[in-house]
Amino acid sequence: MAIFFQNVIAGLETGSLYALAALGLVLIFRTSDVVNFAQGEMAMFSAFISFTLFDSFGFSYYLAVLGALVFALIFGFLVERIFIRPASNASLVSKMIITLGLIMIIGGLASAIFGIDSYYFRRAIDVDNIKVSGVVIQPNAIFIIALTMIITGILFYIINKTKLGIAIRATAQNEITARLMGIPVFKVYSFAWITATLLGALAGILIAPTTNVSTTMMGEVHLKSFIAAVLGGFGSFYGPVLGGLIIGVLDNLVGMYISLAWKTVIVYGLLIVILILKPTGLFGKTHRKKV
Amino acid sequence: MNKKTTIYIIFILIISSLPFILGVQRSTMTLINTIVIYSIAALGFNILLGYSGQISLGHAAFMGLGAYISAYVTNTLPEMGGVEFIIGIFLAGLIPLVIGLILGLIALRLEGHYLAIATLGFGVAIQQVFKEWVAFTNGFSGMNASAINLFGTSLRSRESFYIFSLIILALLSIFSYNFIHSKIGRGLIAMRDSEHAAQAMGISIFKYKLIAFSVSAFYTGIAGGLYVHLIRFVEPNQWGVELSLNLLAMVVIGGLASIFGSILGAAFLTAIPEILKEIPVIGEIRNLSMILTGVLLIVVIMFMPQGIARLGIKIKFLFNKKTKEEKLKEEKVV
Amino acid sequence: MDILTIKNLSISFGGLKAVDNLSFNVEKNTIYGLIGPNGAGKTTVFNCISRFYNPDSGELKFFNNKEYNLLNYKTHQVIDKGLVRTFQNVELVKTMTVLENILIGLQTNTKGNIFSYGFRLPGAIKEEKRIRKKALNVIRFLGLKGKEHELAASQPYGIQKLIELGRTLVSDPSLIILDEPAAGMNSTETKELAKLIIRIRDELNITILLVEHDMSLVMDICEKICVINFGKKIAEGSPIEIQQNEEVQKAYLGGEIV
Amino acid sequence: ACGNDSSETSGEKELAQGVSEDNVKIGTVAVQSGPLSFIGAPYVAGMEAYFKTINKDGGVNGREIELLKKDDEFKPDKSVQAIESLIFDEEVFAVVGHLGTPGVVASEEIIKEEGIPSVYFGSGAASLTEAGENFFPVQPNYLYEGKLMSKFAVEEFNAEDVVVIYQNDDVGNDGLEGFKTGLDELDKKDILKAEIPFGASDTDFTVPIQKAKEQDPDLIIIYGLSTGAAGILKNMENAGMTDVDSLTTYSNADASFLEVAAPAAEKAIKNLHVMGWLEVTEESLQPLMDAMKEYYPDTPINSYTMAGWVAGETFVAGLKKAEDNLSWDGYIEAMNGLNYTEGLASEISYSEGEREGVTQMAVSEVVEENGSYQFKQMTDFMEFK
Amino acid sequence: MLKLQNIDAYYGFIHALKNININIKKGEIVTILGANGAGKTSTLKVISGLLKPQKGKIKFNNKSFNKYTPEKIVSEGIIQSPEGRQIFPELSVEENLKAGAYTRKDRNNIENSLEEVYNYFPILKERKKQYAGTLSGGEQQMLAIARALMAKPKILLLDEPSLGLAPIIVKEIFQIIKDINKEGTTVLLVEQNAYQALSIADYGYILETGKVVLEGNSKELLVNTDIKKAYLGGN
Ligand SMILES: Nc1ncnc2c1ncn2[C@@H]1O[C@H](COP(=O)(O)OP(=O)(O)OP(=O)(O)O)[C@@H](O)[C@H]1O
Ligand SMILES: Nc1ncnc2c1ncn2[C@@H]1O[C@H](COP(=O)(O)OP(=O)(O)OP(=O)(O)O)[C@@H](O)[C@H]1O
Ligand SMILES: [Mg+2]
Ligand SMILES: [Mg+2]
Repeated sequence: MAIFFQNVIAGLETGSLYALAALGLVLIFRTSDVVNFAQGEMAMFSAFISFTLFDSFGFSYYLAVLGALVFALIFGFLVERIFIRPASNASLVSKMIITLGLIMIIGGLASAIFGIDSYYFRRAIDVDNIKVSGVVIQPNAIFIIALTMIITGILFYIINKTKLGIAIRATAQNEITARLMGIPVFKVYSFAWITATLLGALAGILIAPTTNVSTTMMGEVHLKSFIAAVLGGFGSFYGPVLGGLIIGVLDNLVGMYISLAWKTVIVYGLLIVILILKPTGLFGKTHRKKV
Repeated sequence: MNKKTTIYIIFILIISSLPFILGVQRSTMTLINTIVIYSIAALGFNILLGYSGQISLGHAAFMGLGAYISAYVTNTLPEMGGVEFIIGIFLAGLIPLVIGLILGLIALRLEGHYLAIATLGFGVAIQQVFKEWVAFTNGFSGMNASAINLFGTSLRSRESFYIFSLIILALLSIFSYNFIHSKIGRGLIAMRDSEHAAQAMGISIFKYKLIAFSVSAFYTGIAGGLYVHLIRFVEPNQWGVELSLNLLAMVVIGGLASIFGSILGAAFLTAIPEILKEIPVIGEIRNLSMILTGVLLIVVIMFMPQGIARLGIKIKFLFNKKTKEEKLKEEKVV
Repeated sequence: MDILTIKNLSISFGGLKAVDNLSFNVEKNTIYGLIGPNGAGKTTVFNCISRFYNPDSGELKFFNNKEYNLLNYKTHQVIDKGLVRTFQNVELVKTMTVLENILIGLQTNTKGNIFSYGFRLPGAIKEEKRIRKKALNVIRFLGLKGKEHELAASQPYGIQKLIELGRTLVSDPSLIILDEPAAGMNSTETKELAKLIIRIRDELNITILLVEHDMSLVMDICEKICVINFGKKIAEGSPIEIQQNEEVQKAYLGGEIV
Repeated sequence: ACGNDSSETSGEKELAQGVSEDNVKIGTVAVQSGPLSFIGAPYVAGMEAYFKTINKDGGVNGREIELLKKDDEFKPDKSVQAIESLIFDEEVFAVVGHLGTPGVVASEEIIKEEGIPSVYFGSGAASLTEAGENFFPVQPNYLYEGKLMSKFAVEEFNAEDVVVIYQNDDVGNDGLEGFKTGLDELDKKDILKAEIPFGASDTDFTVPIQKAKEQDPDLIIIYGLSTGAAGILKNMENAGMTDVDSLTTYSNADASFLEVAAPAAEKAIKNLHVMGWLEVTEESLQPLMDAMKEYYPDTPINSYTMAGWVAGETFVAGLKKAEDNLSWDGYIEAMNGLNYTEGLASEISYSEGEREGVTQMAVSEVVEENGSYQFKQMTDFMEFK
Repeated sequence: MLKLQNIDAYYGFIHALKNININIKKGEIVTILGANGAGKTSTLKVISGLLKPQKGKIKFNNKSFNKYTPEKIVSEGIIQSPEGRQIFPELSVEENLKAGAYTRKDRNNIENSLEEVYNYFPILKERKKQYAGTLSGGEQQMLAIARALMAKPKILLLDEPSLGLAPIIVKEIFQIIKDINKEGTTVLLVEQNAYQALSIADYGYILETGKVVLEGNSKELLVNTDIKKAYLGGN
């Protein structure tokens, strides 16, 4: 049983990071209809910033994180302004290609600026582990899980209960009409991209102790965050979060009790099966389309 | 044969003989061959995305599958005077076609982003199968394959391979052109633009999604089958998300719902990074070629949102106002 | 003789009964009107008939040489039984020309598969020629000649509605169901439409079932009208009868007689 | 591609393609851009730093070495193109340090056909040892290393319960395979208690560690590259598996690995051991350090850099020995008698039909010196016999 | 109050509006009539800033609107209920209405306004939690009008508000237009239902293929024989 719980807790921890990244993805593709393939790359860049501030500029950890978040804020804003907005009339797939281009640009710049080495980056909460009846609990993991819950809660509130939330959802459904209602859609886009980049940066900084800071650090998190978003269903904003947690835990349980080598096939197979049964994700609402 | 067809044929003949006239080097010939191969894959992908409006981010799996199948068949069948290649390339198309049907069934229930990610998951899972199913794929170590052997004639030289693969590309292009401009193509396009109208008019979404996925899987599989006899080696890492996204980029950059666009897009994405690497200063600085490729992608999308293939139509329009409708039509695509 | 019979049709969404135990019959070669307040369930009835929705209960029978239980068919199978519809919000294939859009209506009447077309077998070429001719005939019938190679989406709303109508005509149906064909037309255009609908019935022998809020059209051309409210039938009869029905007045017409 | 024939027909002085009186043009193919450039970039830098050092001292027998670099992005098709370009367009004398198993295997056929010398492969592909006379593999392949690991496991660690945690790709699979073959030959099959795969890009190593812990092993073999191996160590630390010996592959035998792995695995790292085929002492590394500092101060110095350096050393050793007989046959002949011991590797030697490359390896352990960790050689260099 | 001066507008190569002059006085109901494709919707798009004219001026209280974005124009007090309804399908009915009130400063009165529009359209109140996309065509049309009303605009632009509505509701709509006009809202009304539109309007414009071909007092237009022939179905 201890082993089981150990795996579940670890799964929740990584799952939380998938969830953060997935939230960012969802925010962007719900508002500006962009599948942001560059989300992982952007997160990696921000993580490098915080590491550089910490390691080369001697900032304290929390100050370095703060610095990276400020950077992410500007970064998200600029990416939307420079690359996405001019193409706002382009088709869905064209926008996908823009983010593909961004992967090359940001990834290329990152290794040109930060080099190609990997670096260890400390955990947010660096205190000793607690042991509860055979289960090792890392305070850092608890911190990550809690942080994710809080952020989800805040976003959930904003999206569902505020005027900004209505603006975001209206923009997502019909940009032109949203403008006709006086909704400043470009501010909504900026908000979405900034928030998403912040979330990505957080995910990057928090995963760094496991994957190290390197140009390839976000690959897996990024991929899983897509899966999480779709598994949970991005009709709601808690769907992707639950999706992330499920993926994190499922990965471990399948690995532990079924097969490590075939884990990927099993988990992805399961995803497809779930989607066939529930085409808008586990927590997505299905409603009959009106003709 | 009308004037347009004649022009096309002459055009194709010129393009196909260009490498010989210019006397390009062997490595360039290899590059051109990969362009032809990716053109076939992109063409298949365009039938799916451009004409049918269905997205897949797992199509690399079909190309890989085609490659493995052809390699496996030609390796395991005893020397049969070239028959094993025919069987191999045939199965390289056929088996992906069948698996494409499965993907089509999945697509029946899903749309948009959900379909995109489900197919991405499908692609990752198949790639994992390539890695683990050692008996068929030889796992991570990869598998060698022989050069094309057509009834005793070995197409070892890059030039003969070029002619052969170009013929296949031409045949597949003509085939697609024909069926796109028929009932089948209209059905696909109707499904893409208005599923409701399509259904009301008797178009079975079930049937047409299956057609779209299986035909495109077939093309992509054939491309994989050719690939493995050109490079003569196949290993699992190539057939991942990156390649699937590249196929997507080829089709969008070249021009959605455009056969010629598929070829242009394949050429763009395959050749540009290589060309950039050869430019002295750019080649020296690490990743600069990659960064510039990314910039170029974005520039193309911003200034030619309908793809490179549509550029010609725009230019034509400047000279000839009569094609207004045509232009309008092109602009509305997707 | 009836061409369509609807018996005890019901469907609900969540708690809402959109169609409630509704029955009516459409006689062959008539123009039958289905009217009712907004949200009464008219489009939903159409969606059930054309099999976009699955009713919770009830019978849907269609007679065209043979009796068809519509519930046994899927959406795309309805058209080749001889029953076809238009949409309340015009649904054309935006990227296609007028001609191509009309050809879509011939989809199930066309022989050949991907191979015969891909290889341009003689049969396929012949077939393509045949259907083009047929489509051009319809274009002529609608007075759209000259526009066949223009893009459907760039046509004004009224023309788009005609194209949609043409798409249904070309499939040689025996019953067409029209959802608000006159919406967005001014009275002159509506009059043209009325003439056209009558011609379709008289010249092509096609029965018409129609939903419409424009009373000038409905009262003009319908032989029989069924009024529903909250998914239930509240009246059925000739235009005169309907106009004089008090309940209909109150719920729908608002005292107005056109 | 005619260098071959011409040298046969006319006398010794006939030079192969790519060689002139004062210059030898060679080429290398390695990933330089994209996510895997962390392997290729330091590798090529190490190689080039070596050639620059040689050139600064006047080259080899009066000839400067000119290195052409091609980026194949670790993809076999681009690798084939690059190799063709080097051989047929650029007409290089030899291919040195071709990196990446997919590319190496895909272009094996071309190299074989042309007969061009190809020295050093950044690849663990075992087939290279039998590819032909013009192939000169150097670094031990993972199969062999795995085999040798079993010998160390039995003889040095006296292990009775071994768990192999391996990266589920060609690296880890070959290593595991070799380890099992070795055990088989040593008749110690039963000491291997579990084979546990992990993904190269995994973000959570809890499951492999839990599985390992269940076996209560006395030796854990960590067969995987830097990031994964570091992740495993960190998770061992978390799970309290801090007093088990661990042994990892030579790919991790550098200080930069320790820098990444140590901070979150301070206890576990102390029991870490690593295989090594290079004599990594401060003294032996000095020339490399100096050269890197001069030419590539920003590039990390790790096992990839050292590998590149050795690739350079090996090629130049042959070049020196061949003297002016710079036809392909001349070079191959010279290499066939090579027994090079001055470089980073303990001994590189070839003879006709013998293409094993380096077979001598040693185990190093981690030592701590006021907060910083280093590897220190702990056993002699040994072969699997 | 609102002036369009010599407006020329294009969709790509299609010349949709040709030298349009329209003047709307405060407190009036002005109607624009015309056949399909005449340019009525395009005129409204120009006012709302969705279609930028190539030539000409748009002035609101002597302020130039030419450079304003659509959202800015809304916050100046001009809102429209667009053609084709364009409701937000995956927002609930009530959220759609709140989106209409986005630019309102007096947040406290929004609840009151909600009650007001629910009074106009009781069916919407019944459906307030339903996704707007699942409403019937007519219900959606009511929602679109109600949503625009929620903005409490200075000028209300209505593009074919009676489209798809039952006769009884059509009547109500025209009554509502009169009511809010009385309360001080200026209305610009595009209609196919020419007779009804002219009956409540003060002034009317007739468009034909992008040009204003006739304008005048609605009383005069109502009796104009050409118009009778073309739009009122009379002879
Ligand atoms: N898919 C659905 N989900 C939920 N409710 C629905 C759905 N489709 C229709 N409804 C509801 O059912 C009722 C009937 O809708 P329907 O579209 O049939 O009305 P209608 O009679 O065509 O009205 P109109 O004249 O306004 O077009 C409406 O109140 C609508 O809100
Ligand atoms: N998005 C567009 N792209 C191209 N042409 C357009 C577009 N929108 C409108 N048009 C054209 O502009 C002209 C004017 O159209 P507009 O929509 O303003 O007419 P309307 O008077 O509102 O007609 P309706 O009564 O059909 O609503 C028409 O010829 C139409 O085809
Ligand atoms: Mg309706
Ligand atoms: Mg209009």
